[in-house]
Amino acid sequence: MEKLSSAGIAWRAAQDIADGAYVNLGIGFPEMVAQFQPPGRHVTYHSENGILGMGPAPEEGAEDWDVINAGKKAVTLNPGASIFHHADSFAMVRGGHIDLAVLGAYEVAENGDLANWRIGNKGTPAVGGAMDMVTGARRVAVVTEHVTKTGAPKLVERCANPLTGVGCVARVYTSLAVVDVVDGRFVLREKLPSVTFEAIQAVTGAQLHQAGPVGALVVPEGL
Amino acid sequence: MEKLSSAGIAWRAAQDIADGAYVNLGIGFPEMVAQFQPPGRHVTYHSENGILGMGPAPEEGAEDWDVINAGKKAVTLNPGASIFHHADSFAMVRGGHIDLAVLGAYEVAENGDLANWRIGNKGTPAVGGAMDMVTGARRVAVVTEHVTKTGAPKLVERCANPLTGVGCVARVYTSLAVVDVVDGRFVLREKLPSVTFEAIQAVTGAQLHQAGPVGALVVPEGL
Amino acid sequence: MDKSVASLEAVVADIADGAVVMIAGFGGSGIPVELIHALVARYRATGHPGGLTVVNNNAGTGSVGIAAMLDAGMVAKVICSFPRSSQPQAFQRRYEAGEVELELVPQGTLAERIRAGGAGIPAFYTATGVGTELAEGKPLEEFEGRMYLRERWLKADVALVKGELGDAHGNLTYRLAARNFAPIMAMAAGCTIAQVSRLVKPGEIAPEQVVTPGIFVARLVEVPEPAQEEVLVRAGEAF
Amino acid sequence: MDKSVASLEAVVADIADGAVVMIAGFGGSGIPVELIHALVARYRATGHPGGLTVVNNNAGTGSVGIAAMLDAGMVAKVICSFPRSSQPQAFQRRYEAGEVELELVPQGTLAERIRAGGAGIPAFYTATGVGTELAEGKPLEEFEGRMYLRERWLKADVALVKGELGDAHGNLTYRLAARNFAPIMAMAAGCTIAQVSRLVKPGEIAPEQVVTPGIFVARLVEVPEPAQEEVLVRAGEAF
Repeated sequence: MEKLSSAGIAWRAAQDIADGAYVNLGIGFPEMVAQFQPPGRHVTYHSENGILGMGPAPEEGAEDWDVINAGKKAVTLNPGASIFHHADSFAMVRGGHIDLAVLGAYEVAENGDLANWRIGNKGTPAVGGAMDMVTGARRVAVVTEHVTKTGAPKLVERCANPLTGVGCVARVYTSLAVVDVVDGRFVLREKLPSVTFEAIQAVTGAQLHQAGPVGALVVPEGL
Repeated sequence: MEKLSSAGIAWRAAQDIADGAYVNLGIGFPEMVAQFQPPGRHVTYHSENGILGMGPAPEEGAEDWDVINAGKKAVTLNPGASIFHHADSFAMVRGGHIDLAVLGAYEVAENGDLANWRIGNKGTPAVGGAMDMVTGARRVAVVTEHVTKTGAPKLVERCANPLTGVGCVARVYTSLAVVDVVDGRFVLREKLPSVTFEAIQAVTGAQLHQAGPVGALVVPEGL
Repeated sequence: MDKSVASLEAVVADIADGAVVMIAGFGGSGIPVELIHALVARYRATGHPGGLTVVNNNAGTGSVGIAAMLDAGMVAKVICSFPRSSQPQAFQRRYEAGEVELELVPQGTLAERIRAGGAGIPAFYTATGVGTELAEGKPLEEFEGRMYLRERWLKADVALVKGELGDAHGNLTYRLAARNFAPIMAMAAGCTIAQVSRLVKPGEIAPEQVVTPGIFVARLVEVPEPAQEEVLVRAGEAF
Repeated sequence: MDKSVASLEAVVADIADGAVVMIAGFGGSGIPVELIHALVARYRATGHPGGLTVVNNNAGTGSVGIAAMLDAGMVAKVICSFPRSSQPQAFQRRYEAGEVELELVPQGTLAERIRAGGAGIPAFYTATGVGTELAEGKPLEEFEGRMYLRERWLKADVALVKGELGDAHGNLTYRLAARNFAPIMAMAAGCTIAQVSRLVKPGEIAPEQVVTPGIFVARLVEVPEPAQEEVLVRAGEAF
């Protein structure tokens, strides 16, 4: 079955980010979304440690380790950037000032629950800012493979892993589809043209619904 | 009966302010305390609107109306002053970072209650920062005439006017005496040498106690 | 992204009847006089916006700024800590006539309620006011042997603030102690409108010196050499 | 008033066994490496201070800074949001051996609890964590149709922070995003100790550019050209 690369998923997520938006991208894969910001749109990226107006990574050797993102990677400051302390940074988040948070997921449930911080109760727990982000941002989107490495569904009826937040996810961008959470149900908005509804349903752990036409999930060649 | 001038009361209060202290002076009469800061001591004055390191009033005509104190009077900034917003300013107060607040009073009760914001329930109520200050500052002192203009006691068993704070006053500097609040009782610490204990008791609305010697309340000539 | 607006008229054009409007400033310092007067002018011309709730530390002085709003009759309620001033007539008259409601809040609690509104904290505990008549109706709770009362957040539809420098992204600095309530009010309002003495290019304000990050500002207008309310009041000016 | 202290040894000399120590920094940025190492050196030489509770966003990386404290065995408990890093062995080893207790706190809640500690707010409500296992034992309450849980303030005996400029009154600035937790930790500790890259005269930092007012700083020491923890870790340094 054909599927999108990580870059393809990130590209698709980036297309939905509005001009003027304030956006927080989770550590790791979600950071890739910034690379595909459509030209002509001004997006301001927030980093939990206290930066608004984060730019791309500097060239190797030009890192300033006092200008890092939440993943502790070196970044740059765009013109108009600002610096603030950690309580102010999370006041932005908790106070509903961040328009969009894009996170990864272990599981997303059809009721919008998200599990993305811990698998079972093994190992050292580490939560970071994910719980703050999913309750604070105005809109929460997830970018993820449609299934786990072992082929298990990541879109499920109820999360089995510890929750990050309850009923918080609005949209999921997967390697196969774009799925919204609407009134406790998964609604398929777009799918890869080459993959049938039934094929996607077969690798999804909850019922997929349709509400209106299902668009074609097409990303630029080479991604 | 001899009594101290306002300047005399303010002078006495100023003698107790320790080197290095962070101090807030209430609007009006308490502001006068800053004029009598003993030489050699460094005291940092806080103003509710967001200044630490306030200096004296500028010369007339040199006012900058963006450098004012809580009473909206023009002040100056000492070297090492800082500016911050109102929530940070009251975080300093509420968080117990201000060593001493000096306020005026309508009444102080022997249990340490203070009434200084409203007489009865007449007129437009206006509270300002007094309630924050008396619960937040590490130590609260009062400067006041010993009696009202009509001769009624201001040191009383229980306040008749609306309270500013409960059990908050540690020391009262009056025109006749220095009185501490200790375990729900007024303890006379100093009095004007020319005035007898009985004479002070006669104009005090609660029992005055003694614990150890009563010092002589003597201020510099000319005050 | 350019949040700058060309005129004072345009920048206040959509403030609605009944809005909760936070107005920065303490005494005359930091009062966005031109924004307020643009709003008063609009009310005089159109009858809107009326029935406003104004949040400020004070309740106006003289015949300019918030006092001019009160005189114009566009204010239904004032939330403040100290509704007295050297020239309190505008508020006094409306209040005594029962035409303006007053919610009195201790100054530090007012600041913290506003900060809580901006920070997504619906309620918090403070010792301020415990045992006083301003504690009435507020839940009490003991923490570590001391009594505290619970206060609620305070949010607004609109905040009007006065910055010194501002850029097109909405980043702001403030002149000296004119900062006072502006940074927290900018956080607590759905739509924050700033007047700035000088509009600069993004990047001209060093990132470390931005006081209000642009995320908190919806739009801004340049007002070079703005009036200082204290100076207007002392000169006996009226709007 | 001169809060400056001549040596690193002297500035950390009275931190007591069992103290709660907030340590500023996020990742390697803003970590007061020299202050921490002075404390580790004291522990190695004297066996004190031991049994510390460390508050930081993370739990150390590599073999320097907080990781060196963990390796030395002077840490009894860590309060943090993210005890994983590129090189988490120091914490991992102690944690798995049951030698270090972990209190895991969502990052924004951690910041707000610290801010509340500094601001005299014993408890506040947040939506963060509602419905998750980190909500266990925390009172829930509904405000305006949404559920929130109650969190408590967090205070410390000591805070260690790294400033850029500092003056004798304790006023501080920070270098870029090294600011992170320092301003709120400085508020929340009984004794805040700062290392600064440059000690300047009072007045050299403009009043509007002071980030941490001196009231929050007990003492400070000049450490010119301080180490950056990230650089040390990437170079494989150990303390």
